[in-house]
Amino acid sequence: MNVNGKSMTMNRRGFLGNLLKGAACVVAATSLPRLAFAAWNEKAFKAETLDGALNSKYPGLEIVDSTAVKLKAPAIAENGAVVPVSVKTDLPDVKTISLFVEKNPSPLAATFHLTPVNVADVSIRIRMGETSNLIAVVESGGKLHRVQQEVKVTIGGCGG
Amino acid sequence: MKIKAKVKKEITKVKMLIKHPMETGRRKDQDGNVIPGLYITEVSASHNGQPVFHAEVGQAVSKDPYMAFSFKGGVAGDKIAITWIDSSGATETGEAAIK
Amino acid sequence: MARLHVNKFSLSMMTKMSCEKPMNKVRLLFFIVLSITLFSSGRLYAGAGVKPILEDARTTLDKASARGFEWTTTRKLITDAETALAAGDKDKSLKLAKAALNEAEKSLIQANYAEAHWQAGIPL
Amino acid sequence: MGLVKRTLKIKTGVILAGLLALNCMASADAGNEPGPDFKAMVQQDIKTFQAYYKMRFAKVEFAEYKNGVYAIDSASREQWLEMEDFPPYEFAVDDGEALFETLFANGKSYADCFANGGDGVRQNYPYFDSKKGEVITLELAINNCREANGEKPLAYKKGALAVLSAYMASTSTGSVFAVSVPDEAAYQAYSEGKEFFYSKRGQLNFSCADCHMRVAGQKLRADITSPALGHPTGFPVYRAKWGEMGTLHRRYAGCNKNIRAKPLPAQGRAYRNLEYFQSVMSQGLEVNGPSSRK
Repeated sequence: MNVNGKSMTMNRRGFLGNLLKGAACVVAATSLPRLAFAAWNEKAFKAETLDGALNSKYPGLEIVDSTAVKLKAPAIAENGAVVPVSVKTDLPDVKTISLFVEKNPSPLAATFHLTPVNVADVSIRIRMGETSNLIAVVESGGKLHRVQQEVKVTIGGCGG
Repeated sequence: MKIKAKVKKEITKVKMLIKHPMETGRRKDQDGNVIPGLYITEVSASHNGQPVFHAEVGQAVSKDPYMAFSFKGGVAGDKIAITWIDSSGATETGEAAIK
Repeated sequence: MARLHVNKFSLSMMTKMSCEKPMNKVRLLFFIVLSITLFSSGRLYAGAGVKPILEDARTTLDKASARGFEWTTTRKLITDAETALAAGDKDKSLKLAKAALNEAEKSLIQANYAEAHWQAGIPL
Repeated sequence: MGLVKRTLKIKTGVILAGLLALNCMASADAGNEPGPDFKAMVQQDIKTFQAYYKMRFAKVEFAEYKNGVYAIDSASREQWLEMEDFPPYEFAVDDGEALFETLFANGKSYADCFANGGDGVRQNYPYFDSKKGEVITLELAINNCREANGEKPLAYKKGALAVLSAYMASTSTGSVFAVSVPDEAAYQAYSEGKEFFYSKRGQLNFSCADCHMRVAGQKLRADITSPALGHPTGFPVYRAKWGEMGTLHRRYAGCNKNIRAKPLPAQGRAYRNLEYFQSVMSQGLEVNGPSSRK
């Protein structure tokens, strides 16, 4: 336990250093290309429960469990800091795909808005604070098609 | 930012890797002070100037975010442009040609 | 958990000592010298003040450290003992100082043991 | 007690004298006959070391050991492959290249310090420098180069040095490690590394071999431990845990902390000799750095 506590402090320090480095490399573009940034759904991203996030993101939409949505994520995450996740579906007219981590402080991780030219196949690397259900919902035909999987996050290994 | 775009059987797969700390605003430094949140909120992509992808993301995205998406209609040599904006309003745009 | 490991450690050394009947002379000597050192230091400090124990802990630890065998936990025990002493908590500081000396001695034993027996650690 | 001690002293004296005599006889012999065949001894070590893993993991191809724990842990391998598909260290390689090509204040560059301009040389490190009488790792060579050109040395565990090392490793991908033990002094350094590897240390009383040979592939707390065979091949690495690049010696330090042993200095003699031993044991494997780890 001791060991783990120590390495976590080290990690924080590392992250702080990176924060500074990261901030330095961000280029403030003066002339933005014409790529519209739709309003970021702050309410949904700041919701602290899965239901709260779902309701803020998709108010009034019916949720059905679906086998047509393929969620690919590890059963045991190597490191909760980087969990590779992919969502794929053959459902028609997909409007959005959202990913939720039930036990994260803010469950909504990402929403992908698709256009008619997109193929519904997205990947992202996310953080998971602890073992939790990972939920993917696909918005198609006025419904939310849901699939979920548990991802185990182990803490306290030998990764010094 | 790094972008890899490849077309195969009429489907173009675009992968991106963005250099960003993705600070959640929940962590503390060694002195116990909260490190202020700084994370990407949105990422948009265009193909020859036409929007092909838009993502809203939160603090749960890993440091140095990776994302990938696919679309139809791209051919080798076409231009892919990707722009992100973070919670401080900073943005970056990267470009790559489809291979 | 830490305790458990340390106990296993001393246990394994004891079994080593008792099981290997034709113990070679050098090895025997090595353990006799060691046990005398340990025994005597234990005797010396029974009922004595904290400072000499701390002093001994520090010297012993420095010896282990010079050979690359310092444990991450020992210096903290010494510092904590000093803090407790400064705060006037004699019982606590004595307990911590003894723990520090114990660890320092074990790390030195470990260094000696490694030097003499590291080859026994090669599997096959 | 005093009596016991005195008797002991006498005993010690006798034994020491005996040992000394033996030693003298041995060195006298060495004068006439050819010394021990260090190269053959090292080759024998390599053979037994690699055979151990063959015995433990019969189904794992030898070449796979360049992939660290992912050679033997299929569950985490899949996630690792996802990472390697677009690995975060690609930034480090670019940054390292830019640094590598930046001239020193005196107008010279890193390329001037290395064979072949530093392109594709990772597999030759570490090597034993017979003139200096010490092991030279790639990271040490980079700093030696800086100092020879009037620049300040870089910190050894992360940052600029790690990205420079990452870039240089990337130019050697696929090259087979060519680390040898040329002479007696080198054998001495190799032996020190070997002794470190097999010595138990720390409050938990573990040796490198305990975790990375005997229980390699098994769960130690929450993690599956990696095989020691191939340990140096993938470094430097981008670790998810660190969120950045780190060198092999940074990992050594972390490993030592885990067993509650106070880490030794990065690029100090002990860790360099350990790297030397580990690299010799990994003979025949390809350079696979930089790479990503959990």
